[in-house]
Amino acid sequence: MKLEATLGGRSHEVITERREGRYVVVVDGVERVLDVRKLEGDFYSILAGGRSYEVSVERTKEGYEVRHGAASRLVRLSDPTRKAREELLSRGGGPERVVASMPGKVVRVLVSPGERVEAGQGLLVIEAMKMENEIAAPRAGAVTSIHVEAGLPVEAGALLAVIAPGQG
Amino acid sequence: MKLEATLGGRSHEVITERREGRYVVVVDGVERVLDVRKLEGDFYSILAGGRSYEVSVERTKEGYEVRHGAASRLVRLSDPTRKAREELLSRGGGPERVVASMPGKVVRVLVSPGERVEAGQGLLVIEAMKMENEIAAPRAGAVTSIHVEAGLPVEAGALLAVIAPGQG
Amino acid sequence: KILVANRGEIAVRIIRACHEMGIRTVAVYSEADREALHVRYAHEALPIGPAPARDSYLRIERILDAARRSGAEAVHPGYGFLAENPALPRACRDAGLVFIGPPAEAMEAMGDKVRARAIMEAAGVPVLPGSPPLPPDPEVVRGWASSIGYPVLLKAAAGGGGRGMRIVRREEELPSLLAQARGEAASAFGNDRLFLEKYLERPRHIEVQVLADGDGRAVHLGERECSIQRRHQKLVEESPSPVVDEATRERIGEIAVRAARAAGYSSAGTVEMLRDASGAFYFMEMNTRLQVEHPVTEMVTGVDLVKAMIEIAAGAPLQLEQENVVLRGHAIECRIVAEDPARGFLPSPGTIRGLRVPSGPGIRYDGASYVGYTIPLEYDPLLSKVVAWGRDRAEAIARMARALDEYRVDGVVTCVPLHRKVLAHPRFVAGDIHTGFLEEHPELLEPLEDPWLDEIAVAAAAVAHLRALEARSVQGEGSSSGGGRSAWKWPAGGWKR
Amino acid sequence: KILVANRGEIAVRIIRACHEMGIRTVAVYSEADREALHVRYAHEALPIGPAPARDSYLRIERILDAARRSGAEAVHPGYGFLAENPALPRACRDAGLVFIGPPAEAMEAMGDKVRARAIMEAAGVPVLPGSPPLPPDPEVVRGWASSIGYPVLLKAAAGGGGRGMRIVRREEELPSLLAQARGEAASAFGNDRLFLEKYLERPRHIEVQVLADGDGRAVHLGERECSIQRRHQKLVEESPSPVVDEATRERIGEIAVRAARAAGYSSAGTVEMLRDASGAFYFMEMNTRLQVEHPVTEMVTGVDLVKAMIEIAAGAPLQLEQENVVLRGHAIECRIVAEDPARGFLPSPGTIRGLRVPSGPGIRYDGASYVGYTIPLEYDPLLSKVVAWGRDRAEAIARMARALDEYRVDGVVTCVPLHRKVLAHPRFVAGDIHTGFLEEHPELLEPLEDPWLDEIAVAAAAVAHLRALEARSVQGEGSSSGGGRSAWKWPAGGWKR
Repeated sequence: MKLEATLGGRSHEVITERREGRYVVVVDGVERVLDVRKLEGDFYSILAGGRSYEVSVERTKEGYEVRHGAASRLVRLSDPTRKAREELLSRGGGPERVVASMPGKVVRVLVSPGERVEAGQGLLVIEAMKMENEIAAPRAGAVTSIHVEAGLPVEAGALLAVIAPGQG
Repeated sequence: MKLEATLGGRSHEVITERREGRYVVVVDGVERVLDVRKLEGDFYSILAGGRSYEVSVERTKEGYEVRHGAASRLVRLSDPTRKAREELLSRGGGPERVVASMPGKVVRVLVSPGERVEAGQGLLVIEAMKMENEIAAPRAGAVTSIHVEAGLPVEAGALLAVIAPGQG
Repeated sequence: KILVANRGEIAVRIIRACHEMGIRTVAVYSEADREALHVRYAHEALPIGPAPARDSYLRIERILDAARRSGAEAVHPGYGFLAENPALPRACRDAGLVFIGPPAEAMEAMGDKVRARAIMEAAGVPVLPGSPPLPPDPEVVRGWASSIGYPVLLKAAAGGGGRGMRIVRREEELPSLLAQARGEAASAFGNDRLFLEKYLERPRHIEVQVLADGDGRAVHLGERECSIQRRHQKLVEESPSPVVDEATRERIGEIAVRAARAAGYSSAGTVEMLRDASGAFYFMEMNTRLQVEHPVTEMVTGVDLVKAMIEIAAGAPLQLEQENVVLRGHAIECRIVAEDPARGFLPSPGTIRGLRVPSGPGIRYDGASYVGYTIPLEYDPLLSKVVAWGRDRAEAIARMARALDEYRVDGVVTCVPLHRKVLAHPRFVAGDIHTGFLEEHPELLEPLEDPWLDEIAVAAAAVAHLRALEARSVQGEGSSSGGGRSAWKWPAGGWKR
Repeated sequence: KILVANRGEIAVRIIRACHEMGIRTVAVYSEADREALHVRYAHEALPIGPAPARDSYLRIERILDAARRSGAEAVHPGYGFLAENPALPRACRDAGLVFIGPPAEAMEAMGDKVRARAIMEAAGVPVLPGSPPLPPDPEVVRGWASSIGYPVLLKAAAGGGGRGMRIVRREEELPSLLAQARGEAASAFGNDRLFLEKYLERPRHIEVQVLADGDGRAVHLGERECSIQRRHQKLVEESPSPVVDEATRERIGEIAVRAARAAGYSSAGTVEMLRDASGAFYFMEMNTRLQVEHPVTEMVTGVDLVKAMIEIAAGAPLQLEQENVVLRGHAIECRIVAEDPARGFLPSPGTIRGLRVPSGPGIRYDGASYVGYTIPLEYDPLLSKVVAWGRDRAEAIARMARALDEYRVDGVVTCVPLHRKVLAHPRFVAGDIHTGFLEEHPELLEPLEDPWLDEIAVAAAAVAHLRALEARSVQGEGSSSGGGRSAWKWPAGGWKR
């Protein structure tokens, strides 16, 4: 199987194949033979050329979160043809949707629709786990719409506000 | 559901029923309402009348092994009618089958078929986990048959020998 | 029999102390905590209301009702919730229950940060320049701020733990920060009274643990340095402090004992101080409760502070003499919170899908999680505390780093990588830290470097992906052949589970 | 870079020390250990052969080959396997590798229990009456046994750890016990040479930890009492011993240091002694390796023995001065083995289905298990070591009891209930123990009393049974409706997972 992997903004070509109980993985042309064991939870024990890697791999919405010790990396895998299509869609400076990254309760809304905001300016305050968290504008622009009200709960991923890009 | 429970040689009548998200358990006529949560592994959290019990329940071949802290109890549950039938079968002093309680390797066989043995006398030696373990006769009698050979591995539960009862 | 009026790791820690003393325990739980570990570990457990703390853990009458129903003789409040609310010890007294903590009067005096300052000043304890409680009039507030001189710190009179606290560097910021601080103080403590204090630049937070029995016996148990903070919440604590020598320890210890006596204190308490760059110490506040970071003191002194609190509450005179308090080695605690440092410490609630806790030489782990546990949204995001002891600070740091590499929590994002980076930072290693350390080193929030991970991450993800596809295809085959085993052959040796 | 020539908890423990020191690690593994924790924790891992130890962990040439291939500079043998085989340090020397342990000569001298006795006698260390190595002729053996006087102890000259050891109380028992001991010695050590020693009735096993650097610097780190044994295998160890006061500690410590010097020792070693009822101490043997029970010494002295061994092997002079060795508090270790005490300590291999390790104040856990791990049949059944520290023995016992109540291993039978009973036994609590303690108190093998469990066990089993039936019926419905969700409605609130 041939895929494109993105890690920290860089792309790699990766070919994976199973051979005699092991995995042969070719990353950017370099081949490695891996002895892989899936263990408890998300853990894998991988031996490759005498090296031992205990990693955990979690599939998240964004991709594969690979952890080793206290460190982690997000690896996105995609079919190169499908990726080209997606890139086309996401390119360009359309309106920015601000979504809740955690469930919580809206404590205050700090801006109104139509208002101009700077990048980093507070849009609203969400309380979760006893902490108030200010949600800041990801870019400068005009607030197109606000989708929540103070006092009401929000789910993770809920749309909070939309900001149309602008030069400030 | 009505069952007979055996715990440490004593029998109890137990009636279990689910009612409004809880369990109503009547043991020997005493009713208790249990708030039961099944948690990780074999763990259950049971609240009953203000008391909190963290137990784990494991179904084994012999019955339900219930653990609390470092202690454990084996509870056998049976349908009273079926149990009566089984008791009938096991009653009386038939030949005793000696089975391996663990996998291992037979190191030595100490007796021969036809030989008289005392209760506690060594029948054979099995090595497991670097320790030699002598398997003793569970009762006095005559060795009817030996089913293993020195040098060969045995599985847990494998029949090792049969001893016919006798007055010694 | 002791009722533990708390939840999470601290409830578990108190229950452990009780069980070691042969004392029966009663847990209380909100509707969000039926499956919490403290409920599982206690001998008894009683519900006290809905998930929001104000409807359960902050309701004194429900706590007392649970104590009555269970026949508990004493109440331990832990930290947070009602731990510094003098109404609880009062209500306990009225109900004939022993409160495991200081007398209501001492709590009240120290809980009012303004009164506390006055008492300490009178007792000859050095305090920072500050204001009386602030009236609503913003002009008066502005006046106080100018007379103290910017930067100033807005603090909740009833507070602690960084909530309701704001640094004001310029007069323009004062109105909005004042409003924020008032709002947070009101929601956190039910009291929006604030006061101002001189804000020290790059101070070190150093606090002294005291134990007093209320009959005149009082000792200190050395200091803890808690300068690694984010938003005034401590993240890393250690004992001893790298800048406190034996003579300084005696001096600030003596100040702390004097402060405890001035407050009419009994039980375990902590005198928090700030140390400026010149080495001068200023009283900040006295926390009239067990601290989150008490384990580092326990590991270097060998004293179990929770047991000491219980013994004192039971009327036993303090056995510990000052000369028998000897600090041995060095202990560091990392607070592991379910927050994502890379995204502004965004809370990351969720369900623990996998958990491997650190262990081995020199490691203490205090937590309340288990696989399948869902971290409730309503409470503090503290997941666990990892504490490492070493013969010296370098060994404690090395052990902590090793322990954090072993620690694994799957399902929620934690600040473990941040801790790992702090431990490796040359200034931290040199002991050159202050309360603004994290803000001053934003690179600590970036992903942790790991050459091993870089070389394997892509391959590991690719293999996991291939396996997921294979598993799907096997399942597909399985169901089409009627739920039986699939015809797919796993290669020998490669797939043991 | 260090190669760890071992497996299980001790390999993990050594790897941890290396990582704390910033040293890269190489694990070796047999075919049964591909998924073992030490393989996961090490930086590198190399296979060394089939599951039986004689084909892998006991094969010096394979260990050295792995060292060569990985570029390791030193080898740590752990305990067991090759740890006391002088051929390993010799082979390391020839291969230009550093051996982390004593010189081959010291190992050889002490490994031959007969020579060791002679060296110690010459150095003025008190020894028990005994015999030279026994010839095959049973008449000669009988003669030696009579001249020493029954009871006598048959011991393997090459041995340790209780294997190849038998107590002979009457002359009639001699032939069969001799055969058993020879057989066990041959299979365990590849050497069936035995000797006889006077068997003391109800002695205490007390051993002294020493550290020596081979350049004349040698210190002792206090004693460990290891009198709770079954079949000469230690089960519970503690430091200090309840019967050793400061003066005795100095005296036996001095004997141990003298013994180490007489042996030309360097690295960590242990001088095992027996103490009879009169309080006299006799040299038993010197173990030229790290002991299983080394953590109790680490917890009371604060010294990391594995790191000390590595530093000494690297040629660093011993920094520790005798006056800086101060025992603080009390530590107890319980060895948790996968054996069923109620069934004659029958090995209970299997797969760990559930695991909750003990933690919290004063608890150290050294283990190598995880959920899904299958304990191989081929090796030692030691699952983990739980160590508890307390300010005094009573607190250490209370903490250990609390920790064992929290510890849960599902899937295999362990000796945890036995430990729990030992800790609660009035004679153990009084410190009144000896090596025959377990045999003398067979009631310790009976199930642990627990009034709480008695009142809930039947109900818990009945509920589990009902749930299992319900789950089955739900599954049944599910499959009949085509693999979709069943129509069965879980009652609200009762079923969160």
